[in-house]
Amino acid sequence: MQGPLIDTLARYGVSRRSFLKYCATLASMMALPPSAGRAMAEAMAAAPAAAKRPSVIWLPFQECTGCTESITRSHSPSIEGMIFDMVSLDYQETLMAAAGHQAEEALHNAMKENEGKYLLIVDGSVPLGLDGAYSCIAGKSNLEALKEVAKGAAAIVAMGSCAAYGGIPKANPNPTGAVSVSDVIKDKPIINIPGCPPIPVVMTGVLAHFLTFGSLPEMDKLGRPKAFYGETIHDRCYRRPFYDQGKFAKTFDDEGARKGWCLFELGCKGPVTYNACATVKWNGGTSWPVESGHGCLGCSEPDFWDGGGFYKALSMPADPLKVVAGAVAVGAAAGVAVSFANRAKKSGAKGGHETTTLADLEK
Amino acid sequence: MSLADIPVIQGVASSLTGNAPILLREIAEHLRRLLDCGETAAIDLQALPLTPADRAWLRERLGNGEIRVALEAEGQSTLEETGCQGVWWVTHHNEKGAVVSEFIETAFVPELVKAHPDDVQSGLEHLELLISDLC
Amino acid sequence: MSATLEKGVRVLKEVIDAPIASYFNSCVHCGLCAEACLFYTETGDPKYTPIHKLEPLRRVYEQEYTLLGRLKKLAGLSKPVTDAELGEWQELVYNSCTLCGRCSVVCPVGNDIVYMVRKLREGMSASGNAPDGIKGAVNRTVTIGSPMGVKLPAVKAQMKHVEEDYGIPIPLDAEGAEYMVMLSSMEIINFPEYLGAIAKIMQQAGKTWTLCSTAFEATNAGMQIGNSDLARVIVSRIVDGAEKLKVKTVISPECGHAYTALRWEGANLIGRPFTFQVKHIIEVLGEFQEQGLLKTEGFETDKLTFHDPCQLARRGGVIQPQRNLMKMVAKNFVEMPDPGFINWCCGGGGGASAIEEGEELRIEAFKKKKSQLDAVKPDRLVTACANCRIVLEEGLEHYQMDIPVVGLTEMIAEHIPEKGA
Amino acid sequence: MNEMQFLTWVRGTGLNIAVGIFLLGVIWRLIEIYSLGRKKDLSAPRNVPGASGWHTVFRRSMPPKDMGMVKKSPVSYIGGYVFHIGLAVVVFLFAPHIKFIESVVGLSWPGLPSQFVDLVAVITIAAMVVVLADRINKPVKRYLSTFEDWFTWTVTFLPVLTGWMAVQHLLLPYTTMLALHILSVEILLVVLPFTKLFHAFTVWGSRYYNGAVNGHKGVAV
Repeated sequence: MQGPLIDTLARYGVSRRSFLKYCATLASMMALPPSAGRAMAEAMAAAPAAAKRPSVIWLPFQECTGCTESITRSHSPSIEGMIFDMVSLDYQETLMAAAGHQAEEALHNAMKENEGKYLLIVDGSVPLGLDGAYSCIAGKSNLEALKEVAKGAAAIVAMGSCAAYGGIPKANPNPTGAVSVSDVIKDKPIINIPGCPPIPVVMTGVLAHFLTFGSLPEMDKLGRPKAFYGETIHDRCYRRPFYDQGKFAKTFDDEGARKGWCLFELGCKGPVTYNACATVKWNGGTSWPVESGHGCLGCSEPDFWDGGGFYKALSMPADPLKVVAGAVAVGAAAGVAVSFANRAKKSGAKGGHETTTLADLEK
Repeated sequence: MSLADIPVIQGVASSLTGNAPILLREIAEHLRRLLDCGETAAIDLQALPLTPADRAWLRERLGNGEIRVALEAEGQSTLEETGCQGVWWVTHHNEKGAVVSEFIETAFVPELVKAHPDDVQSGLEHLELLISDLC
Repeated sequence: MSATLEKGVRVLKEVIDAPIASYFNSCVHCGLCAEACLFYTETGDPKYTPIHKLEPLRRVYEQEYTLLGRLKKLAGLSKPVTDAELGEWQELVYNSCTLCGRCSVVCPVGNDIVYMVRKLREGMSASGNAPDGIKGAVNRTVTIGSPMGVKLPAVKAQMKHVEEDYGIPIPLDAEGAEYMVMLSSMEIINFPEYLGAIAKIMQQAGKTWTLCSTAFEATNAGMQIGNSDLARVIVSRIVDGAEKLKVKTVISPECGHAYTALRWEGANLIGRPFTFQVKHIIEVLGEFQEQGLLKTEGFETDKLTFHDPCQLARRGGVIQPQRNLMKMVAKNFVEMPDPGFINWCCGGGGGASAIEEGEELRIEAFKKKKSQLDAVKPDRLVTACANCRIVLEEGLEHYQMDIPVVGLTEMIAEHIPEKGA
Repeated sequence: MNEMQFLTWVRGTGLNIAVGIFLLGVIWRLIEIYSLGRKKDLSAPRNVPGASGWHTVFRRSMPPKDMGMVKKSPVSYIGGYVFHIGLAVVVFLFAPHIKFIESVVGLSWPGLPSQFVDLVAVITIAAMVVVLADRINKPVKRYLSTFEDWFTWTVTFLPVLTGWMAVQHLLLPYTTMLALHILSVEILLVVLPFTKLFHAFTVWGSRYYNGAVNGHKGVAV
């Protein structure tokens, strides 16, 4: 295993073994077989070092900056940092030193200089209501900005559930008319990295892939990288054996909860949530929601906010059954009505009874 | 109410699931292949539905061997030979000490331990520099 | 000459009740009832599946008494029951059903299929689709007094013969007697020994009994054809006679349907409970046996088996007494396969034996009885129903099996010691 | 509509509609059927222990004694038992189902390990396929069968199949399969009161009537 990347890393004081270790861990996180770690290391090491670092433009729309927080927290001065250092982040409102006209200028310069080659990262949803007036930057609506910047982009990364699906701004009743990036842009490759917030390493994984192969990784039909969203939380959950044994925590403070039993009955959405939390974990591998005793909210799935309640088991009705009393009443009314009609018919038949005589046996 | 009053039972959150004994058979199969055709293999422990108790059970069964390699590279890594020679327990930590990945490898010597020729070359160059300095 | 489809459907509307509604809604078309019906098992023709025989009744129920059925009928989506269809169904409702009730015993959802066949016959008869053979029997019962046209003088002649042969007086219209004995016309014509047997048994038991000049015939073809109005006419004669003579108990003869008509349907036909009890002669003999009023001597030594009449056993609840009586007089009594409660019909019950055009099917169905008899190989076959006896004799003759059929009551009487001997 | 919206719809609006029609149908049909009433039997009863409607309600759950019916129609009996018991186990002893029932009616009981329920589901599916084959092969069953028989088999089979496939992650993503599973159950609920599937309710009444009518005669059917 040798190549420009190894040399670059060596210059930064990162050893070959460190890189191997990182790749083994990344493969494990991406739920790939251990052998894939080595293959990835070979591929990435052999990738030609870009003469010029690729440009990245990051546009924030209706968002809470949680996604940015999540990504920046992954910046330990390590290999991940190296990979981030391999790009040129030309516009990122939260992080950039420039402000006002200077910032706008940086944006336009980056767009002009790297036309057709830059990577556009979007976090936040795009409001369509009131002609987009709900969210504007530099006098431009998010819709206009997105269309303008997307035009020259090589690919778009929709960062977080808001950009990927509309997210919380789109939650019922969606007052701003929020939509996802893919609802607006139809002619560019878009990759969704949903989550509220998304897992940082997914972003680095996608970046690494983009850097290594110049393309977006394989995606599922919701446009998510398969490596991270290929399996459900439930299937990779360390509490899964308890589900299979039928051992469930019934409340957050009962015996079962303390023994770490399955949180299905407390509303865990793990079975229908495709994400890598169970393997990658959060905060440098410290823990993740289920490990800390709370069910999965399903934040990497579309419309998770309107999924019928975070604390309702998946097999429970999403809406309360309001129809019971009404249905019983209508059913009873229908039944009684038919029974009256039947009784009338029957007594009619009885009343019309002509006593049969022998002659009546013949037609 | 103080924090101490909250009755959290540490470590109970894991009991045996019965998944660990199955792994022993898989490891044995990998070892057979290592002997037959020199093929190495690794099992990603984080990819399996194992509780901490399962892992502890497995670790205990496999036992401790004679070699323990500590690797300092972006956090510590340990490569421990288990009581079954040829079976290595590999744990990677990050700089904060958290476990980032954990494998059971079957190999005569884990690949990570071996030095790469390029690095040996660098080592040789460094050594030659040292020698030239002596003169 | 006034039977019409409209009348038939109207009668069906009258007889459909909650049990029928429940049964039709429960049927899952599992077809197990076919396995219980000898007309299916012996022919293998699926049209003889009991529940299928009720198809016209089911449609009337659905179209008249369910909301969806009514709507479908309004929208013209349902197939109305036609006269031609009922005509076609005659074979299924009469010829190939003896009301034996085996289907009602096996149905896993608990449908009482024979209950429904009985009700469907009401509509069949009112629409003029009953078989001619049973119509004739009803006609003779209502006009002459018995299905075979037997009149009182014939009974009196029979009484005289018996009195001479046995030297025991036969009481007629004796008011206040404990028992009123009924006869079936088959017994009057074909099996006169029955009356003599009763005389001997009553004498030994020291019971008072009588025949009734206005009600000697027990059989009820009105019930077999399935017409409650005519069945009521027939049963009322017996009720009137019994009440006039103030008897305590009316004894139904060795005839299955006579027993059902009188014991279970009678009170419902006349619309009030009886003031007297009704018992089958086998029940009475069983009681005498238990009370020590029946003493016999000697034993039959040949191999005997017993054919349970359906209406007595499965449909009437009398199963053990006949066995106790058999053991009293027979050394070599062997049970048939499927005895008692689960017996197979002779093939001629429920009026079927009166249907000429059904004979071929009846003979085919008799193969079931034949196989049972082949399994036992008895020297003689005992039963307690004159109709079974006739049908069995016909079947045995057709298959050239030399097995005489005897009535249980007569056989018991033969073992009663002569008085003073 | 994406798969999560589909799932949320079947868990919410769809379930409301289905449960509504089911309850409405059951109540209406029960009243429609049993309000027809029956005449009192005026004949003198013969009282025999074991001969009553209630006895028959239970007794009819077993094949009739000594009649050799199981031998004559083994598929109907064995297949029937296996698939009815299998359905009961899968429906009432699978933990997520218990949770559903608890959330609707407030009653809860312990479930069985999911691997066991999974095995039962496979056996149930097999049994249902066998009874279907029997319906096609046996002359009597084929003769009696109408569109309704094939239709009700299908709507009963689909929930088991989709449920099992969802758990096994077969063919479609779990979310979609789960939504299809719930939808198939809703279809089952909607058609149940108006087809022969209503025997689930009337079977008890039918057995009772049969037992009562014959029990009056002292015959324990």
